[in-house]
Amino acid sequence: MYAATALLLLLAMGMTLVRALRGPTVFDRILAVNMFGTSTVLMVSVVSFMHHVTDMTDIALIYALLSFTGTIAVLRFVEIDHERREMERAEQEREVLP
Amino acid sequence: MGVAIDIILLLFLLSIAFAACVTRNLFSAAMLFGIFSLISATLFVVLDAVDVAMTEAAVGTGVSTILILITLASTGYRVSPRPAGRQVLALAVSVVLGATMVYGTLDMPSLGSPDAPVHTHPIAQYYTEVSPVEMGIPNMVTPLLASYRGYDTLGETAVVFTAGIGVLALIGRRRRKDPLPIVEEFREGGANRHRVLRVISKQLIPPILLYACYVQAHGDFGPGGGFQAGVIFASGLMLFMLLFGVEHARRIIRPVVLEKLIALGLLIYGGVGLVNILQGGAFLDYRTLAHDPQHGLHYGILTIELGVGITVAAVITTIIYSFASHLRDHVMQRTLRLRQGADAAQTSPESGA
Amino acid sequence: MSLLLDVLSWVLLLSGGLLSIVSAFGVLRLPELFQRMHSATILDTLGAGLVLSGLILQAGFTVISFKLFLVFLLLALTTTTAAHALAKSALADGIYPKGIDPEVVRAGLSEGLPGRQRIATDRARERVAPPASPQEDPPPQPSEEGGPPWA
Amino acid sequence: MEFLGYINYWVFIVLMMSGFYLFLSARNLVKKIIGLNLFQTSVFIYYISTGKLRDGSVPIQTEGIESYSNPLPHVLILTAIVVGVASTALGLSLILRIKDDYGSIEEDEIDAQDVLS
Repeated sequence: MYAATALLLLLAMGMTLVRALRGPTVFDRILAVNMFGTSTVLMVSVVSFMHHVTDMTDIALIYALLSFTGTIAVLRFVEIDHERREMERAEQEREVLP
Repeated sequence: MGVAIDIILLLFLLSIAFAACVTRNLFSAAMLFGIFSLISATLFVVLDAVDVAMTEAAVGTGVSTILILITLASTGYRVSPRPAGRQVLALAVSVVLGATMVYGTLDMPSLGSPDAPVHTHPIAQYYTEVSPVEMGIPNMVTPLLASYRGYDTLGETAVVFTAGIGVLALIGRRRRKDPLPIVEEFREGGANRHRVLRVISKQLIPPILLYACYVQAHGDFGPGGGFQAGVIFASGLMLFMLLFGVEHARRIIRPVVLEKLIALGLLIYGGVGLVNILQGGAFLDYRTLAHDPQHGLHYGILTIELGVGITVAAVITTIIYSFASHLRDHVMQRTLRLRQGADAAQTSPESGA
Repeated sequence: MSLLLDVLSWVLLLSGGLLSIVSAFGVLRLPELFQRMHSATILDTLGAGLVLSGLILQAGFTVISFKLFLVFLLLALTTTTAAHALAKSALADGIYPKGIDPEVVRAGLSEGLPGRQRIATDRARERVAPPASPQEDPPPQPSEEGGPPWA
Repeated sequence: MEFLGYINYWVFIVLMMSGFYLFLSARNLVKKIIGLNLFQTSVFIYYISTGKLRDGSVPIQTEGIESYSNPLPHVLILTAIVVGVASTALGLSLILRIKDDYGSIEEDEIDAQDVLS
């Protein structure tokens, strides 16, 4: 039963991976990474029950705590880059104007 | 069943590696690397390496991604296209080398085979059978890390220490003659546009730090130990930095303190060894620490794990601070430059008229 | 009794797995970002909840089930917040949901986001040329134009 | 079925070689670092694979389990991951300094500047 759940989760991970590879925008990739993180948490928990090693839930807990930081980091960098592009655009407009 | 999961995960890894080779866009390569780390951690779980999976989970989710992203933010995301000649040569070299290695694997024992030398060597039996009895610690990785291979771990900690010092020397504290004027918009740094994010994530930071302490202390019984705890602790501080800006984070835990802590951890590690010598034992022979040898071992392992945790946490935090400060300076300089250009353009037509 | 629990947890686990498939399929096939986000949250909340509660039933009343409950709590907290931040960033970056007037979104954004980026852009624009009429917003910039560096 | 046991090794080799290829062919220094990381992770996977024992369990002593996977590779790789991220940070900070001084991180442009000066 755990094996079936694990396989279903793997299938979901595969589809998410395709989305991460295809893009098209950076936000799709972030979405995919985020969702991949969630399915990894579930996967690790299911595998821990499958192997009868319950210590592995610690790893799932770490992912649940930390997978978030990666998402925020990427979002912050997208914003920094967005600001840069806005400024450069303003710069270009200024050059065109006179 | 484990084999099927293993193979599917390996296929995922392959597809990501190919995408990373092909893509011209480093931003997406960096993000794919985040997924790569998630998959490899799952693979480590499937292959029974819980401690390793925990380390990979702690390192891969935040720290390594953010370091590459900061570098990219100041160097640019695009890779310019290039002539094919060099790629063909590189491909040929890789393929030949790979084929040689595949030929080499044919004589290797199959995965998980009990006859493999890794499992038949007496030391493997010693580690799995004698060590829990001798040490009284259920997790076999911890005594192996801290006691049997204590010298090795001391060396690894020293390498982490050296890397931290190196980063500090390269991009660490800049003693500017003329510090940059602070641009008003940057005074409140971090994710200040995301109120919800700030409020919710702020609640998460104490649990992360607390969990790091749990991992640090629980290493004897479950997966965990100094290396993992250090990285998790640093990740908690990193989350704070992302939310409130690096200047604020630097005021909470000052870089000066961190520099002391980097050295302190290694000193604790080496100091335990010295105490052992003073008490008549060998270097890092913890049995001399208490009357009961097993208690001595426990004390020794806990202490050096603490040293490792302090050094790793301080080094990773220092690295992140240095990178983030570098990026902040970079962004502010760019803003100032653009703004000065804009001001100049605004004044020049007037003076012309 | 234990058989009943087993069957219940199996049902929960399998439905969680199936929901994760549904969710991933939506992420793969739906045409635009916001619809994909809607689909992704199925796994983040309901799918995760089902799988984890199935596991909790198996674990019984132990530390493990407490940890799993914590995992569920954290996931429910973090993934939703991340989705919120993601949608906000995407809107600020000029990606709008299909069928919604961009002007409406942008009006909401400029009210709701008094951030430094908007201030910075506005200032930069004002330096370039003061707006002719204060009501007239600058034309919306489609995200394709200029090309984000990662597209 | 026996070849299934080799798949781990082969995938590890392909991963390692794609990292190596990236390292050789890329002229962008960050991409080189990404290649090195790929190489490094593949070595981790190889080590962990060798430690796996069929029907073995996680090396944490538990009631009723006799065979455990070999913990030695786990110890080596556990420390190597943290050392790896620290050394990656060192490499990236070198890249940042190069960017500050040369204004570029493409190998060719850096070389050209060195020749000129």
